[in-house]
Amino acid sequence: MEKERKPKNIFVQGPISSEKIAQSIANHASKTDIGGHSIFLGQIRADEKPEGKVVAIDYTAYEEMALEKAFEIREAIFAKYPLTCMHIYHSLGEIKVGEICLFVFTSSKHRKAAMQACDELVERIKAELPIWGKEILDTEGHVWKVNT
Amino acid sequence: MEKERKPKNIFVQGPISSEKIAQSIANHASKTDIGGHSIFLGQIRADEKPEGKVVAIDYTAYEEMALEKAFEIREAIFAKYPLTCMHIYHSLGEIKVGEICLFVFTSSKHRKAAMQACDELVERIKAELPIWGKEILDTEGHVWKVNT
Amino acid sequence: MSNLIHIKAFGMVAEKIGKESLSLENPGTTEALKNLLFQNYPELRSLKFTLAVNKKLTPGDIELEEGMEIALLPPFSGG
Amino acid sequence: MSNLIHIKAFGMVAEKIGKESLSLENPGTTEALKNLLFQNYPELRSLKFTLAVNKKLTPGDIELEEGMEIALLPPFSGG
Repeated sequence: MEKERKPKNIFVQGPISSEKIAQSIANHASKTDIGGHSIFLGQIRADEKPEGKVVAIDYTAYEEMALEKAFEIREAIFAKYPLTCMHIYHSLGEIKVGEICLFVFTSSKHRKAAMQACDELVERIKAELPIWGKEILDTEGHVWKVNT
Repeated sequence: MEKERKPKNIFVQGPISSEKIAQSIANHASKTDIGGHSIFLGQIRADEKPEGKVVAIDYTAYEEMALEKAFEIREAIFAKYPLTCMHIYHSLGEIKVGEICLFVFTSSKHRKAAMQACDELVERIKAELPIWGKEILDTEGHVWKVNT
Repeated sequence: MSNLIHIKAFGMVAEKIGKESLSLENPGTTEALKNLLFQNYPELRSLKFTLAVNKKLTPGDIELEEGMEIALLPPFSGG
Repeated sequence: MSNLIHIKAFGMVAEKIGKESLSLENPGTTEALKNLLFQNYPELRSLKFTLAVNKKLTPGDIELEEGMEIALLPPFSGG
């Protein structure tokens, strides 16, 4: 079901629910050539900044460019690893502390490909997609998130 | 909630449901020092063997020894990586093709620790826990699973 | 004769210049555009940002043509 | 005087010998036990398995004491 190669939307308004994750996992029960799934979830952390404590992150993106780039990354990862499926979801808008903002999901016949592809996808998503996080503080102020 | 260190049961009778996975993820929304979750899921594959096609795997274990060893592995991984939480679930009994038989879940402040710990846990679980899979074939016969 | 280029601003850049889009008379190249922006919005000088032209990151100085979409991108921080 | 050791068998080993547990007069050491098992269950000779004594893998030859739990473990294949 993932083999047709066309850009697909990765953006979700608001947090990613655990029900959505469960549904996505359940959808793969019919793919009997899958032996392993690797999942990464990004969750909003209550970081302490000099200016205050993070209560939420407000995500914005240059959506058209991000989708083009995400498609390019998908193609590269599919070419590099023998994957059965790959799913990427990133939140837009305000995501509160404890909520999920990123969901990366790879599946393959043998576990190593799924795991390595998942790690690499997360790194590339953070480094290459034009997405910005504004960290909302409990002091009413904000700071711009910096990826390390 | 994971910091008390005592052996805990890792075994689940039958397949691991996507609802259980969702519940486990949702349980971490209150842990506001978590920035990343890494999850590995093992799924039963419809492998073609010379003797027939796999339709299920029947798992048995030397449970007391497996729980002692799992505890030892947990302690070692907690000592090696700065993790917030770690969960391991392995199925016993007959798990059908497409169903989930292994659920490994690690959480940490920064993503790398969760990812590396999850990978290492999966490797150690497969290599070191006294668990056996009997692959049930569509020909009514069976073969014993071999981990590579 | 009008020769406009369209500029989108994101994140901290949008915040600093107080708008998410603007149109400018084409200054000719990306380097000339940066100088024009620094003149109009001096607060941009202290920010790190890169330019995308028609949704692609542009290394070096690029010739600008009418109708191009230029984006001002502060360091990415998704995930 | 009885000096029994308790043996558990798993996976392919249990299948080959047709039982999941048995009690034997203590033959003294793990090596002696293996020889006794090979004598009683010649089909075990073709199988790869290791011994656990009181739930620990045992490298080398181990002295067996009454009441010990010995397990015959074919290669693990969890996950």
